[in-house]
Amino acid sequence: MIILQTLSARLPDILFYLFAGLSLIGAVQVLCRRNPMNAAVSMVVTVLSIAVLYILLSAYFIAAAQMIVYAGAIVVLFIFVIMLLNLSAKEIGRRRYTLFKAFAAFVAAAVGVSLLPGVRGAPRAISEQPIDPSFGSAKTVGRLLFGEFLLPFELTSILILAAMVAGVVLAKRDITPNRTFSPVDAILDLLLKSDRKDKSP
Amino acid sequence: MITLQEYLTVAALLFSLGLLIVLFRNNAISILMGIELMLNAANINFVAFSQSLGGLAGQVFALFVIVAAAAEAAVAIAIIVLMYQNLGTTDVEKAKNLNG
Amino acid sequence: MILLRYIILAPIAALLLNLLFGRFWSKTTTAFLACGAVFVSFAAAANNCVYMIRKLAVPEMQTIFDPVFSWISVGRVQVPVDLVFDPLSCVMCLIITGVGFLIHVYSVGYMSHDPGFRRFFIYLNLFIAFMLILVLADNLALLFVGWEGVGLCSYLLIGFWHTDMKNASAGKKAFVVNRVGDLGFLLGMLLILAVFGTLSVTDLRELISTAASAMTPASTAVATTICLLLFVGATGKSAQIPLYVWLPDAMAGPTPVSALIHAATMVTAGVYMIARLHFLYALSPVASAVVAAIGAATALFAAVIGLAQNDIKKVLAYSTISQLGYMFLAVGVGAYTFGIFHLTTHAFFKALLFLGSGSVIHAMSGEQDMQRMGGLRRYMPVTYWTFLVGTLAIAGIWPLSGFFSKDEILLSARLASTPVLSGAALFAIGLCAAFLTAFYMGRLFTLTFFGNSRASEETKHHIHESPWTMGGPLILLAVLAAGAGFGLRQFENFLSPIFGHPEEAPHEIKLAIMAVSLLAGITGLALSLYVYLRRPDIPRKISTSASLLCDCIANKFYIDELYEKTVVRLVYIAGIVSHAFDKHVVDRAVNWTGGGLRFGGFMLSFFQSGNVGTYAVWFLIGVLALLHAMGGVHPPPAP
Amino acid sequence: MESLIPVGLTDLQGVYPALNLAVAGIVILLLDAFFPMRSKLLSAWITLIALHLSFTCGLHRLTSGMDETFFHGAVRMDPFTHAFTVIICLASTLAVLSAPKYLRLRDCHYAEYYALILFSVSGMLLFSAAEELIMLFLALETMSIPVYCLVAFTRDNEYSTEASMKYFVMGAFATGFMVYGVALLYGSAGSGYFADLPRGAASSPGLFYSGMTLVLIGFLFKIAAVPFNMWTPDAYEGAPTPVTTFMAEAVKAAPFSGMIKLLIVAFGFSQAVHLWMPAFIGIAILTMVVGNMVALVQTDMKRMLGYSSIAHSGYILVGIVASVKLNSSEALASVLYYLFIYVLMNAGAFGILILFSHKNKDTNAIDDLVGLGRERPWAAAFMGIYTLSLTGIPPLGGFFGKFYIFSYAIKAGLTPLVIVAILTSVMSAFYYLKIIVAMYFREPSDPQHPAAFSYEGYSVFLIAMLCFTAFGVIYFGIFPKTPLTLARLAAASLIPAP
Repeated sequence: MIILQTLSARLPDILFYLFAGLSLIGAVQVLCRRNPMNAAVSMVVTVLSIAVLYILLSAYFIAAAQMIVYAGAIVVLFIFVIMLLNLSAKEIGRRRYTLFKAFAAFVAAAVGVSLLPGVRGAPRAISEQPIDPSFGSAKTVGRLLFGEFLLPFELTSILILAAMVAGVVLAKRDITPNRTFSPVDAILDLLLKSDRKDKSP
Repeated sequence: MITLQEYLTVAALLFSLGLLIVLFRNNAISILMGIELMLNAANINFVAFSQSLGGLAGQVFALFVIVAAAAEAAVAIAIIVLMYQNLGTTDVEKAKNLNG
Repeated sequence: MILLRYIILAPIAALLLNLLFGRFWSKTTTAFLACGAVFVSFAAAANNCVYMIRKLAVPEMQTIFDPVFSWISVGRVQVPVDLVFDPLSCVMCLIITGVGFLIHVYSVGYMSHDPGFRRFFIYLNLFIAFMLILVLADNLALLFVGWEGVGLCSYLLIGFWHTDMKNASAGKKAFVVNRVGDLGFLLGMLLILAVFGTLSVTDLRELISTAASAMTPASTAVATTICLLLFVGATGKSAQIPLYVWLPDAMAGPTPVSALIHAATMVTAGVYMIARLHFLYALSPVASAVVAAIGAATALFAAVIGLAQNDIKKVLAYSTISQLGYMFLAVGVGAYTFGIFHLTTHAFFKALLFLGSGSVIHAMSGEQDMQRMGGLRRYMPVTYWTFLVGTLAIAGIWPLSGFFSKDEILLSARLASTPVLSGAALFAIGLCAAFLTAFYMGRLFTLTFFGNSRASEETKHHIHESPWTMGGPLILLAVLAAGAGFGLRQFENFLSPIFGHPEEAPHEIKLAIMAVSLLAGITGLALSLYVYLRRPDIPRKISTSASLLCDCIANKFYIDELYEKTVVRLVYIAGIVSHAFDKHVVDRAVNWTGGGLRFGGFMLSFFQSGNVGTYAVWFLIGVLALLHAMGGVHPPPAP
Repeated sequence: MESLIPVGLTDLQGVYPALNLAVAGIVILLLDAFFPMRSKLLSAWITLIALHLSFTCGLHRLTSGMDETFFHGAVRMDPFTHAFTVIICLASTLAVLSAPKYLRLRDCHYAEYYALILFSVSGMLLFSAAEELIMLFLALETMSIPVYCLVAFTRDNEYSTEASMKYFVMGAFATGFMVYGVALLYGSAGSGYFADLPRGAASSPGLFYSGMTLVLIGFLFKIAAVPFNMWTPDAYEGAPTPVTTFMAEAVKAAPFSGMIKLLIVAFGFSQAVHLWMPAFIGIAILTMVVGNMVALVQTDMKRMLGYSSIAHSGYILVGIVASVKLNSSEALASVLYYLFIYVLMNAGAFGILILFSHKNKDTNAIDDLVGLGRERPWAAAFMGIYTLSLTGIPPLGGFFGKFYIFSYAIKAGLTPLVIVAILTSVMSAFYYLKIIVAMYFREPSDPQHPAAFSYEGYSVFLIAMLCFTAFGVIYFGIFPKTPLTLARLAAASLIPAP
């Protein structure tokens, strides 16, 4: 009973450690799995664990967005492409461990370590309970989106449109239309509609 | 007691793992995953700060980053497909015609 | 009133049009554009001149100021491109565009058969534009731009027929000698900038007029240094001792060029510059005296050399040097008005003489040696009569313009007292030079136009009067050369806002000097006529009896050889030494540096392996370094 | 009931230059979808008109000195922004002018090209206006994402694909750092507004300085400062030349706006300056040395210009450091002037390459230019003007650009930096003169068959662009007053006179 009580009192902490650990394990899997499909699935684990962390931080809307966009769209896209290109483990290639790679690992680790002092300087504690129950809900976030952050929000529409156009231009094999429109013909059509109809067999 | 620092540490670790993935994986798709992880790490920061500061701006930022990540992924996938068509591989180490 | 920039822009526009589209249209259009543009400038300048004369009573209206744009401005150093039109630049402008226009018209005829017709007019227009920049500039830096620009055009035009090796080397000689002068000018300019903090002539004048009362010996010494440095520049550009050697060689260019650049305009830039900065020279009696002494010496020296030259253009070149000496004599003794007046009249009669000689050379199928001429009077009446006017004018015969200007200079020299040479000495030198001038001009005239023709039959066959494009300018210039002297009083008044009114000399001295100088001119002419018409044996006798002296004179006192032996030899030795140094030390250093750099670049380009994974590693190294450098790892304490 | 969307028409008018471009891009896409025409010149014209409208709007606002914030302070339309609006629109116009014929030669003249350019430029304009970190980031993404695609626009060309891949990987990598930095800055200051950021240094300096570093790295990547420059030569070489033109000018100039703004507004307090300035000086030196040195050994002109553009970033960094150190708007104005001139001369140089590009092959190698002076004197003369200006020969614009920057740097006491800058400038003369030597003084290796220079890339657009740039390089070199006055106006809004 006491154990249960303690557990429920410590539940957020436990959940945090559980899912933080899961997300890191997922990331390590992405790093180590040779098969890209496995890597992509590990990525899903990471992304969903992060979504849970968001919920712990009472960012419900973001958590939902994270699940829908990342797990639902981006990673699915990855998997789709992996299957489309039929990338096998062989295709992905052997991993070559060279001195340079060791050097690279060292540098990356050094960068990671260099980022930590900033963390230590962060003094604030996470508040146990959100001040406002609506904190992080779709409504409050939406208000901000359509208020203070309206312009960035609108800008994302251009961003997504541009990305879409870019994707289509690059990936579609033939983007020249079969029939082209000629303004001269259009005007002639308008003017000579009756004549043309008569002449057509 | 979980404080901001724990979240930030997780984020920093994820970010470093993202870096390692970019450095160690030759496959363009895996590299892309690494970059997405880096962005996710930043997002954890945003949301954690948002919670600790009591302001929602951080969550909005995170949302925008998710959007940008999606847009980047879309273009990236297109580039990868194109690369596979033109170079016959998705291994970035095999694409080094431009150098010097 | 017309904005000053348009005076300059007209020739630039014409030259650009000719440069860009010249190949699409005929020579006539090219010529029309080039001449028309200079005429437009002339009309604009004349219009402004009239405007200024009307406003002359109002002191602040005596100058037209046109701030075009600010060229360089970095902190305290400002180099604005400001144009200023005061009586002095007005006179210069009118000479440049007026005489320039006539010479342009003349060149249409003179150059009509030349394949480089278009190029020639492009250069001429460019020259006019730079010359206008030079005289209109308010800022010494801008003046220097014009100064260098006219120099550039001068080399281009001296070497215009650059297929000819000699011409190209003449251009080079002019270039080298002028570099020496320019160095002086540049140093003077920098010194001015250092001392006064401005290069604007207007500002300088104000500064000096307020500071003139507080002159100390030290500041006088500074002023003297500045003036002498600037004068070095002037001796280069205006062919004075010791830097005169390039001008006779510059006669290798086409004759209209000699008339425009090496007689009427560019070579007077030194005189103009000193007149422009007269307030500065007024601070330093020593510098002024040096200017006067060098001017007088050059006047005499060049006149002596002129006696023994046989090339018609060489005689005129030495005569130009000599007359420029007069101008420096004038500005040196403080008679700025008369210096500029002589500059004006000289522009008329010397341009006339050069164009006349060009007409003669044209008729003689390119022959320049006077000993092969003679008797041209009958064949070329227009040239003959106009040349006669020019000769009388330069000899200083009343009532032609040369008389008035030379007389006033001699008078000013007589009345002056300088720390270097006394007024009497200057006067005596000037008078001697005047006599010699009359003599060698008489000789030139006699040998060319009188007597019997000594030309070959073939040449004689070709002799013809020049076309109207050449004759017309001659006549106009003759009229100017004849009549300009009577404008002396008006000229004085016109320039008085700048130089003030010269003090009146006692009447008897004035008359005496008039008589003496007229006498010198007449005796000189008469003597030469007598000697070369009636007693052609005398020169021969002299040359045999005093062969050493005559050789000396004929060979220009061996100055060229002296320079050849000393300066050039020294430079040559220095050249050999520095070449060796260059080859063995500098070259090697440069090669090594270049090689080293290339090697470095080569090595660095290895980093650019083409592998994007490696790029990421270098990127991360940068991140790491910056995180440490910018306090990400060890943040400074909160303030 | 509070209004859900508390913005009005004035806000939209405020961002008119960017909005106009985005709308034009959408119009182009729709037109092409519903009325697909064989010739895409209509799209080109719409693009040019839209850019022109934004350009004139920017110029007008600059001269009228408009200075307002819109969208709850997300963007600030001050003269500094307007100046960049003008520069960016000009640069993009030049790039667009050079595109149509080249794309037709490569069989990829699609309307999407213009739409992407327009989206990218609208992102740049908002980028230079941003007053807030997330706005800055999104604008940066809007600016970059179309460019990733444009680099690969000649879709069946493997070089261009490779370039695009490299540019994307490195770009996204840098974006990751930048976003992380933005997060740290937000965490330290509790707000994304530039003006609020300095208080983060007080509350949690650790987060603040890490964040500052990472955000600045994002910018240094975009401007191709060493060691974040590695993508530049590859992307420049592989991209279709008109896209390279676009990248070397607009995509290059725009990041400077955000960086300068951030450096002065957010990181302009003395403690931060003491930290970033030495680092920037080091980076500037590295950038100038590496850029110029590696350019020495290049044989491909596009690649060489890529390295030269790295080197020019170094010079501009010198100017930025000097203006912050002097706290002088005049010095900052010299940076703007330099950018302006740089845009002109670089566009011209690329334009010449486009002029002589063939159906299936570019004319990029320096050796390809041998004999150009004799065969095509006009084109050679134009190229000569651009290269001389890039070298910094008076009285061309490039000289005055460098002259102003260096003289302010000396004034700021950065003499060693200036010495390096001048030495590397001299170094740069070697490789720029290589072009001139090739055009005028080198004999073709095979005298019997000299290279035929056919104007295959000729188009009226391109000729207009070349004439304008050549004229501009000369005119604004001799008469730098107008651009300088405008630049001073712009700079004064960021660094008010003491």
